[in-house]
Amino acid sequence: MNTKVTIAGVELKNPVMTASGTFGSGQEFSEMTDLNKLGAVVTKGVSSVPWPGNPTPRIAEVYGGMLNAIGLQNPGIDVFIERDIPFLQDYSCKKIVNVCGKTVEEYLAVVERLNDQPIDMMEINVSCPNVKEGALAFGQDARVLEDVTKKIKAVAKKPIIMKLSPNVTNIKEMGLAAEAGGANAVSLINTLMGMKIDINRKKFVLANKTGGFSGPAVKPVAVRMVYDVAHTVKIPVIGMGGIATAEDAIEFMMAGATAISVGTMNFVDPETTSKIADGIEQFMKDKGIEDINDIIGCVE
Amino acid sequence: MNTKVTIAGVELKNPVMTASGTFGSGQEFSEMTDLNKLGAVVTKGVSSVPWPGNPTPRIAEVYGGMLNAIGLQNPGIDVFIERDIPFLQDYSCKKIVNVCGKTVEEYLAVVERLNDQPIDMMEINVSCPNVKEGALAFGQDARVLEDVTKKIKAVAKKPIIMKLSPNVTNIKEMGLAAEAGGANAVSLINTLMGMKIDINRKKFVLANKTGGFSGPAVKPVAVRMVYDVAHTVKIPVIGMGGIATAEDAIEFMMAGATAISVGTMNFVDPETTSKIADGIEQFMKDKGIEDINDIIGCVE
Amino acid sequence: MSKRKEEATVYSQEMLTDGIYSLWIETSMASQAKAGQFIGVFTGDGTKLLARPISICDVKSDENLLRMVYRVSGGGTDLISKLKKGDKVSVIGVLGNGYEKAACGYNEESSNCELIPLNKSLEGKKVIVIGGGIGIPPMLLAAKSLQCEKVMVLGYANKNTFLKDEFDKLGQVYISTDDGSLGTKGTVIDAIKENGVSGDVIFACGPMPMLRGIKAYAKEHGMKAYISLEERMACGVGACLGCVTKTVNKDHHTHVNNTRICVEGPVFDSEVVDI
Amino acid sequence: MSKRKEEATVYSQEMLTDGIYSLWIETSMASQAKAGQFIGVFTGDGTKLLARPISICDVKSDENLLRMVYRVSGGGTDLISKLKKGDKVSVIGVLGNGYEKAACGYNEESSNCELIPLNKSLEGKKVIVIGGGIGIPPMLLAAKSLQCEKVMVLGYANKNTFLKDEFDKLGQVYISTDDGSLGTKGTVIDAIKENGVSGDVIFACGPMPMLRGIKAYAKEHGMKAYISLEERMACGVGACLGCVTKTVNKDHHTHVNNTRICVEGPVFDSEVVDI
Ligand SMILES: Cc1cc2nc3c(=O)[nH]c(=O)nc-3n(C[C@H](O)[C@H](O)[C@H](O)COP(=O)(O)OP(=O)(O)OC[C@H]3O[C@@H](n4cnc5c(N)ncnc54)[C@H](O)[C@@H]3O)c2cc1C
Ligand SMILES: Cc1cc2nc3c(=O)[nH]c(=O)nc-3n(C[C@H](O)[C@H](O)[C@H](O)COP(=O)(O)OP(=O)(O)OC[C@H]3O[C@@H](n4cnc5c(N)ncnc54)[C@H](O)[C@@H]3O)c2cc1C
Ligand SMILES: Cc1cc2nc3c(=O)[nH]c(=O)nc-3n(C[C@H](O)[C@H](O)[C@H](O)COP(=O)(O)O)c2cc1C
Ligand SMILES: Cc1cc2nc3c(=O)[nH]c(=O)nc-3n(C[C@H](O)[C@H](O)[C@H](O)COP(=O)(O)O)c2cc1C
Ligand code: FES
Ligand code: FES
Repeated sequence: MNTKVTIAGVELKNPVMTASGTFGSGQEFSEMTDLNKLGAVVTKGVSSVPWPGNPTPRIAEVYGGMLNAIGLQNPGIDVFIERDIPFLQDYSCKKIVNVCGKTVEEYLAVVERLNDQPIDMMEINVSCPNVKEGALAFGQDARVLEDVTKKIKAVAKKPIIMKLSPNVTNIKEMGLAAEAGGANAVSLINTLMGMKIDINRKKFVLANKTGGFSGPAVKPVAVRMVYDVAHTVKIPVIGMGGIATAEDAIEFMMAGATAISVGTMNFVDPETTSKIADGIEQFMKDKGIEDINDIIGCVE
Repeated sequence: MNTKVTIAGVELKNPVMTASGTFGSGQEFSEMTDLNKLGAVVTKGVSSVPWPGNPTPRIAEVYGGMLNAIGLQNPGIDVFIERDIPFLQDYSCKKIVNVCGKTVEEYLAVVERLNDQPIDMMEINVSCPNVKEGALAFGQDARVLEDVTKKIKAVAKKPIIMKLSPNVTNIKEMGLAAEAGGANAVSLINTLMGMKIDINRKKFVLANKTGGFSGPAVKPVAVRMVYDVAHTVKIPVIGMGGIATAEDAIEFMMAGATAISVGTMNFVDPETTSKIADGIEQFMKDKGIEDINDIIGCVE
Repeated sequence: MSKRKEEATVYSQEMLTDGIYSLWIETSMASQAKAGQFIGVFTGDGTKLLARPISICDVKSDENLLRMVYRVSGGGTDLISKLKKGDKVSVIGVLGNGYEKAACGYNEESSNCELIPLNKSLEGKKVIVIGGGIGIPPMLLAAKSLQCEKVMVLGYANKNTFLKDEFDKLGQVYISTDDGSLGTKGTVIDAIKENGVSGDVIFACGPMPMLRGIKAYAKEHGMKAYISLEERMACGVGACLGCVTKTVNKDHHTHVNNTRICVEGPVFDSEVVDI
Repeated sequence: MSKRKEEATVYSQEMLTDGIYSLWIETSMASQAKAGQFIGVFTGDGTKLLARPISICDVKSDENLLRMVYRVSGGGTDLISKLKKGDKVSVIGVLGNGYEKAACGYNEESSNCELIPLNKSLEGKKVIVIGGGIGIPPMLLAAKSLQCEKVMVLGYANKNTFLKDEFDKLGQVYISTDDGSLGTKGTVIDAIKENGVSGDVIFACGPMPMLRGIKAYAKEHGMKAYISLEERMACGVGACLGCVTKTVNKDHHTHVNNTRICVEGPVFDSEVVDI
């Protein structure tokens, strides 16, 4: 039975990855789940300099999911290279570093620093709804997205995954733009923009007013977008948004995802990823599926 | 204590309405809940001729909500005027008729027929994700939306509510377009586009592949969009998307909605609307709020 | 006959055979329930909001008891199968037309005929009561309600039958099984043929291929067949238009040859629907 | 000391006073739990997915029992309050640093000092143990853990106290109430002043205004104060960066004066945090 999938020439032992920002640098969850069971770890977004993120509260629970407005707090690429990348070297999973920035130059600075690091791919976050400048703006305009992708590809020495925002009218257009810009893969969905109000205090629950909405509640939107993009572009698609079980993961793969990421559910059960990896194998056994690649995009 | 709100000169006894397509013409639920307790009934979308809708299955349940791909099955304006409008005359709630069409001409035909009917407002559905032509396309392009609104306003003799789609990059722009076109109010959100796959059969659960996603799961997206639009346009906003309780309703009103609609939750508890009407009054009592209008947009 | 949502109390629950459960609930709806009607059962889980349509399998009106027999086929029925005596369960009902209304052509909204009591309209006739798989449960109340001559044909997957004993008490029962481990190997139609079963009217519920077979069989034999259909439902009360089936003629609600199973059905004259 | 998610069993639950519950659970985490640490309690409801952080109020290590005392303040704690003996409840833990680690400046990740056993570092000192409102429960285990001299100051809303008897057994207890219905009318600081309470170190947990007052009081009196903070949490293990508090100096994780309450806290040297 083959559970391996390949993205941009990088072979993952299985299609199960962690979603950026929900798994720290891998270390935080490493005593609770076996990183060696993962296809890849995708790290928290890293920028050229340390970012303090947004004021608290940054977290709100909503029906079947959560809102976050972390605002990409991160120690910057220096500390990241010194501390977080070395930690991951002890594990057999692939390493994907998520990159954020406020300007194109900032993205490029991080990409250049990562070029010679022992990592496998870079995921470019142009879709975070929680920072004012850059980020989301890049991800909501197809021409800008294509342009940013081109510029990044011009300097990148590792495969580039462009992470798409679901907060757009036409997700196919965004997938095509990333592809046209030379992206090796796209991942989606990042969080939906959401809001919660505390009616007793007449106040926003999040200090940032709005936050990124994630968790099981968003899955139908994510599956639809993954299907749309996977049936439009030729590059591989990494699917995420509300994945909690092996069944969910398979649903995304049938919709066209080559690999899938688990985000919010890591918080609910740190072993979600490893249970999903096992569950996919079980499903293949039960259905007599020899090669996991036969599942990808098989919905009719 | 005042629970009355006014939209385009029409005074509603309270801000609680039904969402189009979830309450039939009012009749279907009339033996299960008291229509006289409602601010307004919004009927299922009606077109110039009968529409058969989409093939079945049209319904899928998802985590905290549902997908529908009814495709606007309706008997057309003739039967509607003959059968459904008369039925509602026995009730003291306001009557809002939801209008759909595949071309601008079709919208106009329905609006003209409704002009002299004993109804209070018309809601124009330019945001249904389940029909191929017209509908959603009108609601995803600001210039088209403004144009359609203008043409409808030119013939309409009742206040016009434009119903906005959440499947857009910039909801503020859409609100502004409706306002610029002369809309008397906007309502939002219509359903998000979603998909569900039956992994055991490798098939879409809905015959239509995609469906409109609604229910409690979508609330954070809806509250965010209602807030954005209400703080951008000057016309009243009618909020909906996942409302299940009086607390939810108040959250939308604090975000800026003048009235609110209940959709999916009518299916889960036919008395949701009347419980919400009571719950809002109780909240006002508990907090010593004299006028419900003081709640509208009060979040800080 | 008004519909409503109500909190019922579980009276008893038992597993009849692997994955098939029998659930008795205490509800005021019991006294109104007619054969072929159904109720919507809520799971109580906020992630599974819609009611599960389940047919009424039996009633004891004087004790306010209503019985459902159902298969665990997903998350919702799985939760329902965990209910224990004394637990509360929300239900909506009574939904649908039932065999009585269907058989006299009565239609709630168009009211274009008067409701003729079932046993009056069937006086002197013989009914073939057919159930297939999880379509068997509603046929129990149907068979019990019929005062005329009747014969029952039940199709199971294999010899792990359920409710068979109870049908046996009501008259002659013929069985078909997919694997031939009991009765006729094959379909209910095979069992009808093999046993030379005859009658004037068919009452049936079961999977779509079976119903199509019955529709064809009835046409061929010049019989009336009343068949119960299934579709995914949201409201159960005719408001959402989720649950339609195609009809041969214009339906009275939308005039587009698409009628609502939850209101105009689930039981239809097989000639009326285009399945 | 590894963290994990585990299915615990409810050993007992009782209401102490209006809306305040005491919950004992059986879990292998009990033997690791230290004063000032907390666990995440899952509601088991798919619409309320995140763990509720609740402090450890007491432990009986040899019986694998761990106690939480909490206030029903929303839907999650309401569900938790419905748990009965024998029910299963998922928990994640043990989370956070606790007073011991905080008091010796030990930090799990930077490990820039060795972990000195609490009672060694406090030998010969006197600790003022302060709890306010729903910040009182963790101070019970804190007070029990301290072998040195100690005095307790508890602030309640009114005379409907909870846990007071248990503190009374551990030494001198002073009370303040918002409405003056018991002890000093006012804050815990008022009670300290009124009763001339003195000490070398403060251990405290309570609402932010109280903690700010204690930080100022400690500074004024040249005392160390270890205070336990609260923030909304998603992961509880340092991965999401949801639960940060501002620090005076660069934090060791992100170097941006924002440290994680769930890992580097919840107990902090009051001089370290910028509250
Ligand atoms: C009028 C009517 C009467 C029925 N009577 C019975 C009965 O007596 N006994 C019995 O075992 N089953 C009966 N069914 C089928 C039963 O409704 C489904 O098996 C049940 O809804 C499945 O729910 P689930 O949560 O277990 O499955 P899931 O697949 O998890 O359900 C997901 C969604 O799909 C819907 N759904 C799934 N399968 C069906 C189906 N076959 N028909 C309609 N909706 C479906 C569910 O209601 C839910 O909304 C009846 C269906 C209808 C329409
Ligand atoms: C380290 C720590 C220790 C705590 N110890 C205790 C204790 O021993 N006893 C006690 O009664 N309470 C304690 N709390 C507060 C407790 O976590 C909240 O009261 C609880 O999470 C509220 O959940 P809810 O579902 O009832 O409220 P809801 O408002 O419905 O919760 C919605 C969301 O907000 C979060 N939330 C709400 N209030 C708080 C809060 N004050 N702090 C953190 N998250 C919150 C919830 O966890 C949930 O994610 C502690 C909090 C922290 C951070
Ligand atoms: C707390 C939190 C932090 C996140 N931080 C990042 C981030 O730094 N970079 C990024 O590209 N996505 C970030 N995301 C988005 C997730 O990677 C993922 O796209 C999204 O949460 C949807 O998946 P889920 O529903 O499984 O959580 C974050 C999500 C959460 C919940
Ligand atoms: C079954 C169903 C049918 C609907 N039909 C219509 C319609 O005909 N016209 C329309 O404008 N919106 C229609 N909607 C959208 C609802 O009016 C509402 O905008 C949406 O469901 C969000 O609200 P909710 O989450 O409370 O359901 C429909 C929704 C559902 C679930
Ligand atoms: S289920 Fe809504 S019309 Fe039948
Ligand atoms: S709760 Fe996630 S970092 Fe603290």
